[in-house]
Amino acid sequence: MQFVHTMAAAAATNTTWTPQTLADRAVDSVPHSLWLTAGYFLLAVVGVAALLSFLGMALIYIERKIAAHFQCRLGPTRVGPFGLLQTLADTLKLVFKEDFVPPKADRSLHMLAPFLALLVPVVLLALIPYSPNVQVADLNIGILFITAIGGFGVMGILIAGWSSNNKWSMIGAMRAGAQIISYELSATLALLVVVLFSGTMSLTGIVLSQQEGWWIWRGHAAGFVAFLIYLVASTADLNRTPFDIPEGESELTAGFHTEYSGLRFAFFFLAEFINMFTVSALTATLFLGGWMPFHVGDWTGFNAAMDTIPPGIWFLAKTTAVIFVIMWFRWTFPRLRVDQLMHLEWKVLLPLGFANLFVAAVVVLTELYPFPLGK
Amino acid sequence: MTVHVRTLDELLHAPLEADSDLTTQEYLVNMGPQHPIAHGSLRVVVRLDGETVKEVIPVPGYVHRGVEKMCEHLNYRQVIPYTDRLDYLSAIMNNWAVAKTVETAAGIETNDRIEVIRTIMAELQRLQSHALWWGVTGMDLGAYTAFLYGFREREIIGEIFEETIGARLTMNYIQPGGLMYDIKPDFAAKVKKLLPYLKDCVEQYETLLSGNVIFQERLRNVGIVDGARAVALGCTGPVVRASGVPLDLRATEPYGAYGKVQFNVVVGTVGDCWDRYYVRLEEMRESIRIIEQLIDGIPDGPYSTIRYNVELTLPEGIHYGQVETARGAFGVLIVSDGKREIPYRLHFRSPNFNNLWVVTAMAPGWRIADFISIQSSLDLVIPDIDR
Amino acid sequence: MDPESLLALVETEHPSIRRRSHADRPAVSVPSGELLAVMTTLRDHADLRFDLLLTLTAVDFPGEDRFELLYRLYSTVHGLWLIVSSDVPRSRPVAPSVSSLWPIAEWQEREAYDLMGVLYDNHPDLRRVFLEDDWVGYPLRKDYQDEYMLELPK
Amino acid sequence: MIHAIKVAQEERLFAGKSVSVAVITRGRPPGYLRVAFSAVTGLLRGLWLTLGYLWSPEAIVTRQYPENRATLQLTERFRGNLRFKFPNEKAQEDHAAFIEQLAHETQTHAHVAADLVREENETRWYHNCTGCGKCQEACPNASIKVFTRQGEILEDREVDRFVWRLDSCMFCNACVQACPWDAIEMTGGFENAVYDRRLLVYNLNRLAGPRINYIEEEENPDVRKRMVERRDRYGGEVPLNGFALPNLPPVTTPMESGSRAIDADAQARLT
Repeated sequence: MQFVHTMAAAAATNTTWTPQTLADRAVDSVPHSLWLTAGYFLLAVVGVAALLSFLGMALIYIERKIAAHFQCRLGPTRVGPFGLLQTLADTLKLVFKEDFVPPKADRSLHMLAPFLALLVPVVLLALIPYSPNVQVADLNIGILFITAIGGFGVMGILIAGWSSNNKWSMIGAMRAGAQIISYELSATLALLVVVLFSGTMSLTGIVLSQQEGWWIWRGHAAGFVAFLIYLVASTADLNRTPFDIPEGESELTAGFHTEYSGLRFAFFFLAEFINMFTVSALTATLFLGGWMPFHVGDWTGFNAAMDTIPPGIWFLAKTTAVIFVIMWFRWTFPRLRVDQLMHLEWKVLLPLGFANLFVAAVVVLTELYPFPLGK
Repeated sequence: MTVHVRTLDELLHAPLEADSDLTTQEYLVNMGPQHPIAHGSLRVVVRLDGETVKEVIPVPGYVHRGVEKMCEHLNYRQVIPYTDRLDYLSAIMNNWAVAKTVETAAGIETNDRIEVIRTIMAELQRLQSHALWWGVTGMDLGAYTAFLYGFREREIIGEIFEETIGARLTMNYIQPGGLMYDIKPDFAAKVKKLLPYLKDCVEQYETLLSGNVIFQERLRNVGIVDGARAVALGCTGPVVRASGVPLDLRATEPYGAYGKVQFNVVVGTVGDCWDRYYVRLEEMRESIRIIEQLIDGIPDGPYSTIRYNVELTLPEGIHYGQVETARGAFGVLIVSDGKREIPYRLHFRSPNFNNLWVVTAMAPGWRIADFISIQSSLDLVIPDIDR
Repeated sequence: MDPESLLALVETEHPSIRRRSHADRPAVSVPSGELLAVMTTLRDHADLRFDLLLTLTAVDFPGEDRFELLYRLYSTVHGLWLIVSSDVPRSRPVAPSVSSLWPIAEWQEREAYDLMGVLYDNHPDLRRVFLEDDWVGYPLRKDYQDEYMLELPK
Repeated sequence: MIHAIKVAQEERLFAGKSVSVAVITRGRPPGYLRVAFSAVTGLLRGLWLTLGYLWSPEAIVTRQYPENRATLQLTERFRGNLRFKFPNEKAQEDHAAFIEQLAHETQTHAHVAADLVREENETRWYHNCTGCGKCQEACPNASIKVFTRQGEILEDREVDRFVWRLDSCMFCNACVQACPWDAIEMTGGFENAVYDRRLLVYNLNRLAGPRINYIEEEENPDVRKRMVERRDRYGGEVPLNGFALPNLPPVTTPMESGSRAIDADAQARLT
């Protein structure tokens, strides 16, 4: 597409092209019309909310279907064509179920926790560049913001486990706290590698910096290793198998959300899936070039053909691929034990992450990129 | 002299201590009767210090049906369908235990055909049981896909049972003096077609779980019990064999057609969860081997040597018979008064009841997650514990 | 070792035992006072080494006013089988616990206590296994009755 | 980390005899890198296996049960609902065709033929049961109760009602095995869900009367007719915890409060 070409060319030639996010437009529109500003804000809110509910349902359906086919089953087939409305039916069921609060629970915190758990992934949705010009806000400290907000995600789980006044919930919450805080480190170290490579913390800036090749292979081994570390660490952050010890069904019945039912349980469920989408989208953005099309060296014809696919589709395809891998892990691997989990983080991933960061720094300093930056 | 009798309440309300320098208090959790690890309704009270298991108190009885009392009013043929409902994954082998005891006590002869068919059926059931166990272990350790693969194989073997016997779970197939039905003419062909598939399945099990580093880490060196201790704790079956004791009644006291076939008793070396896991996987291969040796030459003969309605009265005294089920030695102890055709007292020596006790020795010191591995590696069937 | 020499060996060690008639396997009957001593011999004697207690149960004979305790032993060293029986009076059903010899006996004796009401002396943790603590009576006794049971035939 | 699995066969002396054992041992692949490599390949092989299933729709084992009723194949020996064997049933299976044929053969109107058939049709329910009660004795759960009556014509005991309780049946097949007359069989029926447990009590025979061969030996159709009597439903007492066991009287306390005769409404649904 000509559009992508223009932008990529602009980025490559260091001209001052700035992508138009919704936040930028809102700010720009203030002198002209406050109604327009309000409209942009409304668009952002409605857009994120719509995306949220659609993503939640779509991902749950996809996960069910994928899991079923991994297991020689068919998955949902009854509600709607191909069972497409199954998630909707389940959501309705959850909405109408009693919202049960255990008698000795800390009532206010118990009710607050699911919203806190959902808050983090929703905030992060605003930062993701879905396509050129389709982004709610592009912060110049994007990566820092992601790390900071991402660390806050454990609060919802901790509060849920603590306030339920249930031993299983408590164990689950404590496990989650230890696990998420540990794996945040590795995830951040992996993110730092990309920051080093691209020299920016803005997510759009990182996408644009991958014009000459995605960081997963352009950053020598360091990029690939950082990708793997981030994939593992973010799967652990998501509490998904093989790192689902906070829920650990066969051990803790349902872990931190044992005492939740109805809509509040649905919120935890939704939070997990939105989180998965956010993490996959970030992985795609940071390591797989975001909405950038796939280019190979100077195969002009091939590259032009790739450019005809809209950037939004590219972004979705990459995100879906990462989501699939995470689901694939879940439906193949058994669960780790708590101490093995900690061992993996502190004795394997973290040292590897530091070494990797060092290698990346050397690569950046010596400018030994396999594909030289387009000058 | 008075004998002090305790109660569970007394035990559970004993003061809990803080065991470490940190002032964290120990606490009790109920693993079951409603808990994913309970696989039925077994209640296990676990005293924990943080994540570490301090003490395990099994509290069975949630499916106690008083089968032994019921059997005091049933004749020997009527006892057999009740044995289906003890260890329902070894129904045919349980039937065999009663049939064998009655046959020995009453002096009923069987023929080669009956014994060979019994052996094949028992081994098919062992395969079925181990396949399901493999899946359940996968599920306990978080690999849910394994569960459905295990169930798939179980159902495929179940189809063979359904064709021959008419039931998939509670078969009531082996009767004193013979079988309930003769096999169908295409039985051998169908089983022979099934065996390569099962071999392939065992290979898949190896790929999916055995070769997985997470799975190995979860099982290896967890819940070690050495051979002498396992025997003293009354373990039988794969649990004691994993500790290196080749106690397998099929080999030490051959019954049925086991004396005629070549097979290995699979034993482990360390006695940890991994050995208990792999012993069962190897046993599946041995079972396939046994069936392969028997399936081609099923002798001719009647499928029952006595009529169904013949009155079965055992001579006065104690009669004991036992078979090796998928979980260990299943014994039937019949005390007969020699007059009536119902037992005076009938006691089932159930392998699961005895294997459960070892968990109290294995689990302390390990974490909650290891407790799951340990209990899963024992392959407990709760109705057999409670009877 | 064949059953005959096994029984002869046990008899020479403990002359007070009797051989059981009416048993399809080698079986001996032991006075309850000597039960623990006989069991210790059976477990520790170099030629016997009965190290696996397969079954422990009790039989109620209300007409003869006795419980018969049955122990089924196996020697994994010599491959021997033996049934040991011992009578305790029904009015005072106290028997020595063998849980110090075989740890599994602790578990099996609890079952026998729960369902038959045999009290095991020196048992570390004698309480009910299957039934609730406040259950009245011992269900496997022949004269057991509760409101949910079928009436026994006259 | 990961270890290699080895299985070695050897002879071992155990319990006084030589037992052929397969010993499972484990070894560590040498070198840290080798260990890491086999750990990663082990994970990848697992992923490859599940991916293979994802891509092969022919591996799906799901059966769409209520929809596949038409094609659902149960085996011939399947132990489902108990029923009487009616030897004449097969010959008269197709009612309409039979009436038509009869009307054609006898040159009468259809309703006359139908009346004929209604009478003739009783032969459809002739059964093999003599009411000997072997099945009742063989049943471990007291799920069968055979009520007999004094026959008028043959002056012998004959079956009056054959009552089978699905609610306490465990499908052990003992009754079928015990039957000396081959009068009952277990069929493929298994969809028995009802809202009232009392509806699970079935009267299996449609005619009270002697065994089929005694009826068919009788040549006088009027006598034949008098030998049998229609039986549709069982309306008697249904104690909720079973009929009396062969050598035990029925329960008297206290669960019997639930026992009641089937009400008329329930009866209507019983057939």
